Order: sequence, then C-alpha cells, then structure tokens
Amino acid sequence: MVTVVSGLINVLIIAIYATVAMMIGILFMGIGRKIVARVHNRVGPPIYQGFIDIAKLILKKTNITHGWIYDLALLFSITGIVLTILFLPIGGVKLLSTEGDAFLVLYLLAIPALGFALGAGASGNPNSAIGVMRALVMMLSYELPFVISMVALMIYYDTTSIAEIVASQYGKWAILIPPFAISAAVADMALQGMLMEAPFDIPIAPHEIASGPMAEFGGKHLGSLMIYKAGTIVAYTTLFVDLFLGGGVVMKGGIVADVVNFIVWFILIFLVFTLSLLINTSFPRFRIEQAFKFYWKYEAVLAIIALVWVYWMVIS
Amino acid sequence: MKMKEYELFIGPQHPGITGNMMYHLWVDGDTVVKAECNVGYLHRGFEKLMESRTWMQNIPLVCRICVPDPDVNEMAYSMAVERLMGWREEVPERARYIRTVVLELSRIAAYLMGIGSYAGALGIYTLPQWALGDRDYIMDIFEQLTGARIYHIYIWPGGVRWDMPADLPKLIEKTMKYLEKRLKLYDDVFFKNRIFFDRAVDIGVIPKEKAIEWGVTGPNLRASGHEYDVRRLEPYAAYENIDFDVIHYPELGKFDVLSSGGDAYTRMLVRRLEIEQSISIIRQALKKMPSGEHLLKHPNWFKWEVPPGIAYERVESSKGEYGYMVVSDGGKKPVRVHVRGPSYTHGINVAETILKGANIADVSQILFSLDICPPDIER
Amino acid sequence: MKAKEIIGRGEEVHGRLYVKVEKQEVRELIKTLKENKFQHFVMLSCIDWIDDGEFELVYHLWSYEYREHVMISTRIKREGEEMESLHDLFPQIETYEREIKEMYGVNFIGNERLTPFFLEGWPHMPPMRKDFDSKKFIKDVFESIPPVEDEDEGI
Amino acid sequence: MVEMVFAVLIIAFIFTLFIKNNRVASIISLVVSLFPLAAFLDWGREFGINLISIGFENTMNINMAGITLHFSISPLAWFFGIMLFSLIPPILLYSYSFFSKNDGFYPFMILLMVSVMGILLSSDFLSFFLFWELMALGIFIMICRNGDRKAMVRYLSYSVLSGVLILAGIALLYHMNGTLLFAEIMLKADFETMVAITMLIIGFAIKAALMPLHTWVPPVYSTSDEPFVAFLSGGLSKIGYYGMLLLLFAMPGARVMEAYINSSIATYLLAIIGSLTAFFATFLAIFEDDLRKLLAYSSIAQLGYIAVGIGTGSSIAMAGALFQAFNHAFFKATLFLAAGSVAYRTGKWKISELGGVAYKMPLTFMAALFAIFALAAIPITSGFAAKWLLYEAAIERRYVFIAPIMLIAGVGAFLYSFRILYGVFLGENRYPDIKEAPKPMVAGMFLLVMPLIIFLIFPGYMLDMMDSFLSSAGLATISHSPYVIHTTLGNYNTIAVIVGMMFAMIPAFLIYVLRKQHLVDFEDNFIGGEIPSLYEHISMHAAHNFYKPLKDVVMPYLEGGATSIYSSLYKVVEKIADGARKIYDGVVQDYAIYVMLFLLIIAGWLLW
Amino acid sequence: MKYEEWSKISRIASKKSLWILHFCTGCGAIEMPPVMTSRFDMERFGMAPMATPRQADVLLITGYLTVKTLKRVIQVYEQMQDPKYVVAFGSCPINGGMYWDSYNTINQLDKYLPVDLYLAGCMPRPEGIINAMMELMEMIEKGEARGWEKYRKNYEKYKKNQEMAFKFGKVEE
Repeated sequence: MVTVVSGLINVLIIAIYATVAMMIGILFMGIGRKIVARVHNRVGPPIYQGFIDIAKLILKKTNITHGWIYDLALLFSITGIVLTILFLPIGGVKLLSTEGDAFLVLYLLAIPALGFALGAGASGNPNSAIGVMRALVMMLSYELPFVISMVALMIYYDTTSIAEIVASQYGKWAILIPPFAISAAVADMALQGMLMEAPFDIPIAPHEIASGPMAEFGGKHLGSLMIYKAGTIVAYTTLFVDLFLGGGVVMKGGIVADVVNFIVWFILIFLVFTLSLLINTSFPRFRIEQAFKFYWKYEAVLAIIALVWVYWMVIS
Repeated sequence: MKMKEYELFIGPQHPGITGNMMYHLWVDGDTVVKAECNVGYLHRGFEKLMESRTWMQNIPLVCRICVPDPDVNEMAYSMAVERLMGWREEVPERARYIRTVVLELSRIAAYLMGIGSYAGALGIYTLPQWALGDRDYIMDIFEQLTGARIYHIYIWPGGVRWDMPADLPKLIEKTMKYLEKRLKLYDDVFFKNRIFFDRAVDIGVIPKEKAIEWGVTGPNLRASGHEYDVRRLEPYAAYENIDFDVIHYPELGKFDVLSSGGDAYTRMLVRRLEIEQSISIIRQALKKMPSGEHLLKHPNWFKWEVPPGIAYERVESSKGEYGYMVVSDGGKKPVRVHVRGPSYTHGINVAETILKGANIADVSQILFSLDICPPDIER
Repeated sequence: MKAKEIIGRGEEVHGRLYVKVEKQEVRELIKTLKENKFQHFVMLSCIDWIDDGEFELVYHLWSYEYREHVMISTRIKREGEEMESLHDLFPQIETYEREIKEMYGVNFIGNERLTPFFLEGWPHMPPMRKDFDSKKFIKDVFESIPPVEDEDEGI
Repeated sequence: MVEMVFAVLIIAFIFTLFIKNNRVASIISLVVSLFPLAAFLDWGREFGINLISIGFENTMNINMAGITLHFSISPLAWFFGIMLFSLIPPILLYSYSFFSKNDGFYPFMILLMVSVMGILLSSDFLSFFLFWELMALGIFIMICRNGDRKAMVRYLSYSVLSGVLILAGIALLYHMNGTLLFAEIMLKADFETMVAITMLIIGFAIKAALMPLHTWVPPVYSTSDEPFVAFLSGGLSKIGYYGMLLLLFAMPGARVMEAYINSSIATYLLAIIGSLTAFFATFLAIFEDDLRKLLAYSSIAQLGYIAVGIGTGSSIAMAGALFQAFNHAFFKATLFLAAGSVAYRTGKWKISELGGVAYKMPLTFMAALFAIFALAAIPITSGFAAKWLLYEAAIERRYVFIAPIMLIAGVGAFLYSFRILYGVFLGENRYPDIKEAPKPMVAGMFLLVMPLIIFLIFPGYMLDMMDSFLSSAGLATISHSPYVIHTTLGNYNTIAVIVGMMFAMIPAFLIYVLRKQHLVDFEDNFIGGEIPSLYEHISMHAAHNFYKPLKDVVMPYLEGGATSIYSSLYKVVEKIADGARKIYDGVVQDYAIYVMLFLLIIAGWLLW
Repeated sequence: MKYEEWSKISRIASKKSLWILHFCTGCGAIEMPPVMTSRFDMERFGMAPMATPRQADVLLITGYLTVKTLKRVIQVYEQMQDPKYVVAFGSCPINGGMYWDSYNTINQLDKYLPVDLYLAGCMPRPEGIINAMMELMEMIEKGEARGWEKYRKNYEKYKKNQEMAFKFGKVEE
C-alpha cells in the first residue's frame, strides 16, 4: 500500500514537473518574441502570447488532414518532446532520468523530428520536403560537434547517465574545467541549430520555402507543433544546462533545496535561451551546405581539441 | 511524366516574392533548372485607362504604377507632357529643385524598403524592422510636404503642386542626420556581416558584357560595372547643377570588393551607398534652392489640349530607368501612354536567365536584389 | 545627331530621332544601330491609329555613349498583317512582343512564346485596341453579377 | 537426428529441382524449412531456453573415405541458427506470390539452408570449409539466375579470394596444431597464429562486406531477386561474423584470445574499420537513387556496427553486436521484401520514379515503416537497444574515436530512412492505379516484423539468448531483467520509456480525438497560392537528388572510395602485366639472355 | 453551424491572435510593412504575418483585385481553416475605386467573397489599418465576424459569381 501511494506521488510529481516544463516552454516563446521585439525597437506581444496562439490553433473550427500518416506528426511531436523532458533531470530532480541515459535522450529527440518529417512528407508539399531535407541535414551537421562534446563529458565523468553527470558536477560545473569551456561553446552553437534560430533557421526559412515543413500544417496540427517547439526550447536548453552548468544544482537535500535549484535552473535556461535569441537577431541565415561546413569544419575541430584534451586528462 | 524535376511556385502568395507575381521553377534537388515568370496578377490596364482620361486626370493614376517609388512616375509623365507642350525650358527653377528633393527622398524610401526586404530574404529580421521604421520618417516629410504618405500627386506638368513650406528643410535635415546615424548601424548589423558575404557573393550574376544588351538599368547596371546613370547622362530636374557620385562597381567606398561584380552582393551595396549620395543631393538641393514661382500657369484642365507629337522621357528610379512614351494627336486625352518600367526587363527576361542554375535558397534573394516591382511590369 | 549619321535618315522630334521605315527594314536598321553602340533596347511600343486603320510599332533604342534616343517607327495594317519577330537581337523584345500580341493582337512571326501574358482566359477582343469599349465591357461583365444576399440573417 | 534434417533438406532439394509449379515448390520448401527451425528451437534446451521440446539429438559424425566430419551445436551456432532459420519461412511464404514459376529459386534456397546448417553445426574446420564453399556456390547460382555480369564477376572474384584466404588460414592452423577439430586447436599469441587469424578474418570480412571489401554487395543486391537478397542481406551476411566470433571467442581453445583482444591493436583496428564502414556506407546510402542499392549500402553500414562490437570485445559490446545482428536480419529482410513488393506492383526501382505508394499499399508501408523505425533506432524499438549497447561499450572502453563516428552514422540513418519513406511511400501520389501486394507477401513481411516487436518490449529475452554464449566465451554476462538492461555506465528501461510514452501521449491523443478534422485531397496543397488545375500536370515529388546540397559538399571526399582504389590497383596491375608482356618480344636471342640471367641469379644465390 | 457552438474562449483566443496571410494583392500592401515594423508594431496585438494559408486567420485584400488574382485569392481563402476573416483595404474592393472602368479588375469584392470588414481610403494609413484590426477584434469577440459561415452557407451562389468573373461573362455560351 505504501509503495503504491509513494509510487503515485512520484508519478504526480513527474507529471507536475513535465507540465510545468511545457508551460515554461510556451512562456519562453512569448518572452522570446518580446526580447526579439525589443531588439527590433518594438513593443512586442504580451509574454503570454504563446498560450493564446496555441489555444487559438487548437480551438480552430476546421482542421484539415492529409491522412493518418500526416496525423502521426501531431502524435509524435507532443509525445516525443514530453518524453524527452521526462528523461532529463530538471533542477536536480531526476524524474525518469535514472531509467535512461544521454544516448536515449539524443534518440528520443529524434522521435518528434521523424514524426514531423513523416507528416510533412505525407502532405506531399514540395516545400515541406525541402524543409525536411534541410532539417535532417542540419541534424547531421550539428550532431557531430554536439556528440563529440558529449562523449568528452561521458569519458571525463565515466558515465553516460545525465543524472550522474549532473550529480558529479555538484560544486564544480563542467564549464569551469578548461576543455569543457571549449565544449560548451561548441555545444552552444549546436544548440543554435537545434533550436532552429538564425543563422541556422534554414529548415523553416519562410522566404525560401514558405516555412518549409510547416507549410501544410494548420489548426490543431500546427498547435501541437508549437507545443513541440515550446518543448524543444526547454529540452535543449535543459540538456545544455545539465551537461555543462551542473543542471542548476546549487543545494542538496530538502524541499527548500529543490525550490532553489528549480529557480536556478529556470534562470540558467533563460540565460541560455536569451543568448541564442540575441545571436538569432544579429545574423542572416546560412545556406544549408554552409551550415554543414561550419559545423563539420570549425565546430568539429574545436570539439575534437576539447575531446583530446579531456582524454589526455583522463589517461594521465 | 517528368520524374527528375519537381515544380515550385514562388508566388503569387509567398513571402519570398517582391509583390504579387509568380515564378514557376523547375527544380532538380535544390537547383533551379528552368524558371518562368508569370505576371498579370496586378494588371489594371493603366494604359487603357489613361487613354480615357484627360491629361490632368492621369496624374493621380500614374503614381500608382510603382507603389514603393511613386514619384518617378509623376515626374516622367510630367516631363513628357512638358516636352509636348514645349515647356521644357520654362519650368520654374524652384520647382526643379523641389522635384529633385522629392525624387531623392522617394529614392531613399524605396532603397530602405529594398534593403530591408532583401535582408528579410536573407533571414535577418532586425534590419527590415529598423529600415522600414526609419522609412516612416521620410513618409512623415512627404506628409508635411504633400499631404499624403504614399501617393503624393505632387509633381505636375509645369512644376509642383504646392510650394515647399519654409520650415520643412529643417525637418529634412534632421531626418537626414538621423538616417546617417542609422546607416552606420545597418552596416554593423548587415552590410559588414560575414554571413551576408558568404550568402550573397557571386549569386545571381549579371555579367558586365551582357548587362546592357539584356536591358538592365539603374543600380543593377551600375553593380555590373557600368557607370551609367540617367541623372548624369540626360539630366532632368536640377541634377545638372548638383554634384554627386555615380556609385558603380568596383568603387564600393568603404566596403570590400569581394566579388567580380554584378551579383546580389554588389547590387545591395550599390543601393546602400546611393542612399548616402541621395542624402548629399538633398542637402545640396536644399542649399541651392532659389525662391520664386513653383508652377507654370495651367490652361483650363478640362479644355487642355496638348499639341500632337510623340515624346519619350526617362528618369532614374530606384529600380532603374523609368520611361514614359506619350503620344498626342492634339486632343484632350492622350492617344497612347506607354510606360517602360525597369522591372519589365529585370523581372522577366533577366530574372529568368539568372535564376537558371541558382539554388532555391538563393532564388528569393536574387529577386529581392534585383528589386523587382511587379506593378510596373504589368501596369 | 550621331544616329542620323549612322543610318542617314530620320527627323528630330522633341529631341529624339524619329525614323519612319517600312517593316522589312526594321531588322537591318536595328542591327546597324546595335553594332554602332546603340546597345540599350528601351522598349517596343504599339500605337493604335484606328482612323488610319494601322498599328504603329515603335522600337526605342538608346546609346549610353552618344546619349541619344532613337525611335524606329513602322506601320502595319490593323487587320491581317503580321510583323517579324526580332527577339534574337535583344532578348527582352520577346516579352514586349508577347504583350503586344495579347493587348493588340499583332502576330509576330518567329516568336514561339506568344502565350497569354497578363490576362488569363481572356475570351474577348484584345483590350488595348481602340475599338474595345471598356465601359460597356464593365457593364456587361462585372456589373451584371448579382450580389450574394444572405436570406436568413442578412449579415 | 541431425542426419534426418539434412536428409529431408537434400531430398527436398532434389525434389524441387524438378517441380515447375511455383506454388507447390513454395509450399514444399516452406514446410521443409520448418524442420531446421524446429531443430534449433528444440536445441535451445541445451542453453536454458525452453521453447519447444521434440528431442532432437545435436551431434553427428560422418565418415567419408577415411575423413570424419564432426557436427555439434554450440551456443553461438544456436543463436545464429535461430536467427537465420526463423528468417527463412516468411521469405518462402513471400515467394509464394512473388515468383510466377519455379526456375531454381527454391532448390537453391534449400541448398543454402543445408550449407548454413552445416556451417553452424560443424565443429571442425574441414566440414566448416566444405559447407562454406557450398554456401558460396549456392549464392553464386542464385546470382547467376538473373545473369548480371558485373554482379557475377564481382561476387565470384571476392568469393574465390575469401575461399583462398580461409583455406590458407585453416592450413596454417592445421600446420601448427595438427588437428582440424575446433576443440583441439590451441591459438597462441605468436606470429603464425596471428597471420592465420588475420587471413581468416579477412576471408570472413568479405562475406560480411566490411569496407573496403564491400564492393561486391551493391551490384549483387541490386540485381538479384528480392526474396533471395532479403536472405542474403539479413541472413547469409551474418555468417561472416559467425566465423569471426567462432574464431575469436567461441573456439574452446581460444582463451589466449582474451590477451589478444585486450592488448592488440588489431581488434581496435577491426572496431575502427567497422565504425568507418558504418560511417561511409551510410553516406553512400544517403545519396543513392536506386532503392536496392540504397538498402545494400544500408546493410553494409548496419553490418559495420557488428564489427565494432566484435572489435570492442567487451561483454556489452558483444551483446550489442549480436543484438544488432539479430535486428538487422529482420528489419533489413523486411525492407528488401517491401522494396520487392513495391517493385512487384510498380515495376520501378529508382526512388525518384516512385512516390505515393503508401496510399495504395498501406500494409506494405506499415511493415516498412516499422522496419525503418528499427533501422533508425528510434527508442523503444529493439534497434535502439542494440545500438545503445554498442554506444555504451564504446564509451566504457573510452573509444573516443569510434563512439562519435557510430553516433553520426546513426544520425545518417535517419537521412536515408526518410528518403525511403518520402521518396517511395509518401509524397505525390504517382501510382493511383496500383493495388496492395498479394496477401502471402504481406503476411511474410509482417511475420518478419513480429520478432522486432517482441524484443521491443523485452530486450532482456534477447540477452537471455546470448547468456550462454557470453559465459562460454569467458565474458561477464550483462545484468538484466526482461525489460531493463543495466551496464556499468547507465540503464535502459523499456517499461519506463513505454509508460512515459503512454503518459506523454495523453495530451497529444486528447488534441487528436477532441478536435474534429477532415481529409483533404492531395491536390489541395499550398503551392505558393497557385491553382493546380490551371496546369496540365504539376510534378511535386522532390525525390531526385534529394540531398543535393549535402552531396555537393561530401561527394568530393567520398569519390576516392573503395571502387576507385580497386580500379587504380587494377590499372597498376594492368601496367605491370603490360610491361611484363613486353618481355616476350619474340626474339630468340632475348629469351636466351633471360635464361642466362636466371641461371646466373640461381647460381649466385646457391654460391652465396 | 450555430453561433452558440463558437464558444467564448475560442472567440477570445481567436481575437488575441490574428495571424495574417502574407499576400499582397494590390498597392495597399505597401502600408503593411510599416504596420508590422517598429513604428506601428502590430505584433503587440498578437498579430503576425504567416507564410501559408493553412496557418493564417485573416486574409487581407490589400487593394484592387484583378481577375487573375481573384482566382488565387479564392484558392487561398478556401485553403484557410475556419474561423477565417476577410478584411478589404481601400476603395477598390468596395466599388472599384480608381479602376472602376478597368477591364481586368473586379469592382465589388463581396460578390465573390464574404468580407467581414471594409477599410476605406486610398490608401488607408497604418493607423487606419490598426484601427480596423481592433474593430475586427471587437467583432470577433461579439461573434459578428462570421463571413466564413456565410461563405459556407451560400457556397453555390459565390461559386457561380466567381465562375462568371473568371470567364469574363462568357459563362452561358
């Protein structure tokens, strides 16, 4: 009986955390638009605009579909991103992250992307197809430096579990160790690609391919894609914070520590997100092959330097 | 069934198009194999309408032919009518200077819009926001001068509609100062941005040898390396008394000459540098502006008959050479008004040629760098 | 005027050289001018002289070197007469010919792209002809279409 | 009882040779193929897996002309046997509709079964080699059926090379040990043994299509019949890895190999070659337009992962490699069969010529979709568990070079998977008149998908099947329950993922169910605001040259690939031969001088 | 479709987040960039330009419509998902404006599409556009902007009118 109750409480906590994380993601979309608007010399929308937009899209009267494969995008996008968030420690709270590790998270992030790609493919719109092609090539591009940075961390901390990486960073964040400062810089640029912010907003370039994979999405499908987008903001920034900034853990034990850690985590992901927005506002868009070259030439070399450095540190 | 290529439609409803027109692209992978321009979405039959309106009634009509840069239409039409009336030498000196100021202000506004939309096509949305916000200050000047933001109906055969208010030069000078300050910011954000070089250099090249034969004019021609400007070659308004540089490749001022000319990069830099020239022209014109009449005395508008003849007048617009051929048989209405819009050649033949082999990521930036204005193609 | 020296005819009309020629001579003339630095083809206009029963085709050329504008004018009959296409001399002539074909119904032999240009599915007389009465056309076509009334609520 | 299975198979082989009717032959071979499967399932009792109980014996000795061939079951052979023989019945079921007449497919499938059974059960090198060559012959005949010269020549030359190397390796081992029995061979860490092992590994690597020995695979896969290619790629290619595992881990005398594995750079080299194979073959697959060649390169890439596992050599890696082998057998066979059914209905192989097949062949699409999920290692599919184990192993051994390469190859798999999905199945509906594949074909594909679904939820069962091999090879077994795998570095809990997925799906499902939607036509697509009906036909399928931007960047580096190495090698050999030919210039005096020179050299050598 | 089905919350959400289709049908489009950008900034009301009709709520007819464009506008309008609104700019869609005697522009838009809001002027100023948008928002909240319902209800009539315009009056022959 006790185990059942405690299990239910755990499930509840996890559910609350996931919901709050998604809410934060949607809020961040509004805040992001506000920040961008300030850079543009504008007032910008209210910060709760994301909620209104999603509500409107989901409450649309008609929703067109292109068949069941197209609907998979809707199911996969929300499922995949919520699942990813469940497997990431948030502010030191482990949720499900002991049940899977960084590789699982990397691959979980592919679920919504693949669903999205399937939906775009099923719509039969050539713009969508090009957009998906670009998104996949972008994925191939930014994964290399990111994965190398992640392998460096795994080798250094001798674990693949994100929860343990976070735990080992207590008191000393990875970014403070010199090689990981390089890795973090590399991973931050990879983050730029993951969040599809300029100069890597190639897959959704509206001027080139009319918002690419999203060209056929509207109504509830687009609404779920926006939820997915909100989730990616939280998931990727949290991944970055967990890997390099100690997951925002500054205190241990007790409910107070949880609250403090949560606040620190929130501030950290906000800072990471703001940084990516500021880069976004000051760069034009790359062409896809330029982005590929950028990641595989410059970023990958930096990441390898950091990796070799770490390897040498571990060996000696 | 063609298996290798697929078709893409850039327009009529597409963010990557400069208005309401369409490019039908056949694409293999991501390379354009063939491009076809399809226009007519904005065809209102201006030339037919003008034949059924009197000489003066046409003035409000012509400015609607090119929306971003409307004053050149009024100017060219007025010049052609003046030519037929024999007023060419009689237009008051003050009117000439006011016309110069108006045309240059309108040029700056059009360039700001062109640069802004081009930057938008490259994916940096900060510059369009700034540039279009700043363009609005020029709209304010127009509003004070003419009473309208877009369609001014200000330049008339024989002069300008109203005299320039006495305190306007001060406002113009203030705006120009502000713009100069802002241009530096634009440079930092966009024109000196590494990714702009990477994206735009050697994209959509109009070769120097071909440029004239293809009918390329204006900033696009100058970007290809020809130092030709209608303001210099066949001066109108007060341009003969004003000192300005004809910006052309490879003299790109403070910017690096990275390409071999004629590409999107050079075209945008030429436009960017011409804004500074326009500012200088406006300052000179305001300084040299004499006092006096601003308009010749008109005959009764309803009975106005223009002597028979054929006249062609050209002006330099922000997009290229704007020409009006006006034919009169001595009646109250023109027999024929034919408008030569610069986009007619840029948008159809030139674009179809240089889009071939382009990457689809670059289609939009090539179109924006040509600064195509669909309404002046189809009128 | 330099252009007059090159082709040896024409008269000055409002500061421009205006040359009246037969339609067979146009090609030769434009070719000569093109070879002599009149390299900018400005435009091709068509004027409907309905009283004479003729169309006037005006080829405008400009030289950046001499700063001169030449108009080569030729007249063809309104009905049944065709013109040779000159799109091989300047590529943009193709488009002007397309427009004139659509707006006046003048056929240009040798131009393979005389497809509908501005108008789509136009079933009537070419609209730029003087005998096309656009006011009557508006009345017949657009004004005869009834407005859509909503019986129930009258929104 | 092994004899009985062999006898049944051989009788069936002879019988089916004379049957012209495709359906009869198919049913006969289908029934026959259940015998070895049943035998292998039964032998599971030996290794603690009770599936069925019939009571087959598992050893056999044959005396032939004074030579004894020894057969017995080993844990490794059992694992591979289960894998291969459960692959065959669905393929034969599929063939029921695929072929129109029996022109040699069935008898030689049965022959291949005989040879595979022989290879797996043999416990001495002589019988191993005999059946190995029988298999090579069987494959060759299968390739000859379609008569593509390039494929035949490529396969034959590689096969001969492989046979010669294996024979030489066996001869060396025999020379050192004086016996051919696996149980009696002692592998020592000396130079001769290393040479022998290297020869054998290269010989096996040819079958396993490791780069740069893979060039026979694309032509063979792209010209043979799909059911056969499904078996070749899914099943027979693993036999090469069976050989490697046998040699390096399963041989009773192979204890010495532990030292070899842990110290030598050679196995690290194998892992690197494996990862590079995965990497480059993935890139080649991304740009391939022929569906079968794409799948061929994909096979090469996926097989590369197994080599990484074997080269890494830890127990996690070994488990990953075997898991990957098992998964690959089923998803790749499914994909080849799906490709076969698409071609059966449309007659097209080029991805750029296909499109929209899923709308008319939804069942084929579903089977292919699931196989592709497993191929792309989407979590909770068993494909993910396998790759996860391999990644863990690479990190555990601190293979900093291999881990990122494998991960990037894994991402690359998404790219070509999407090409298959979009280019073949989705996009523009180009074939509105086709029908779903015949029922036996669909049933075959779905039967192949079944094991993937079982191991999706319970990857632990797969590890159970490996346990006896791992402990017999002297490796630690991996701690696991049916649905959790624990390694020293991290955990993978399928139930957590599945339950999490259920929870995560609730909001999505609510949105999906609560808001009504209506289906629109394919024609009703946003194409820049244009109206499709105004145009004759708008081609909207962007499948040709799909990854062109990537190709433009990467292809210059890939072009110096294996094929060009071989062609330059060929040119060098040709030049040498050409030079050598000049020696024979037809002048008698010259020949006399050559003879003199030769004698002088001999004399000099003797006198030295 | 009944008015009651359109609940309060969806009306408020719809009002606060009007996504505008990026379609410049005429010269009024020149005043859209200033409205979008820093001086007038329509984003503070939750309005944003969208690339494709599937995503958009508001179709702006920014000026005169030629017959060729009308076809595309209708295609795009039908691709938009309910609830959707049409706002017509300037004098031209009301009665033809300057181009009342042009052979290629339709003079009265609401014969072909249900227009929720007209915005007079040639051309309307950015302040006017924002004012019109606020008006539209109020109409949405009150449930008055129901052109999409009208279009569904009178689909046959609209189709017939459109067909007549497309054929330039030659529909009977």
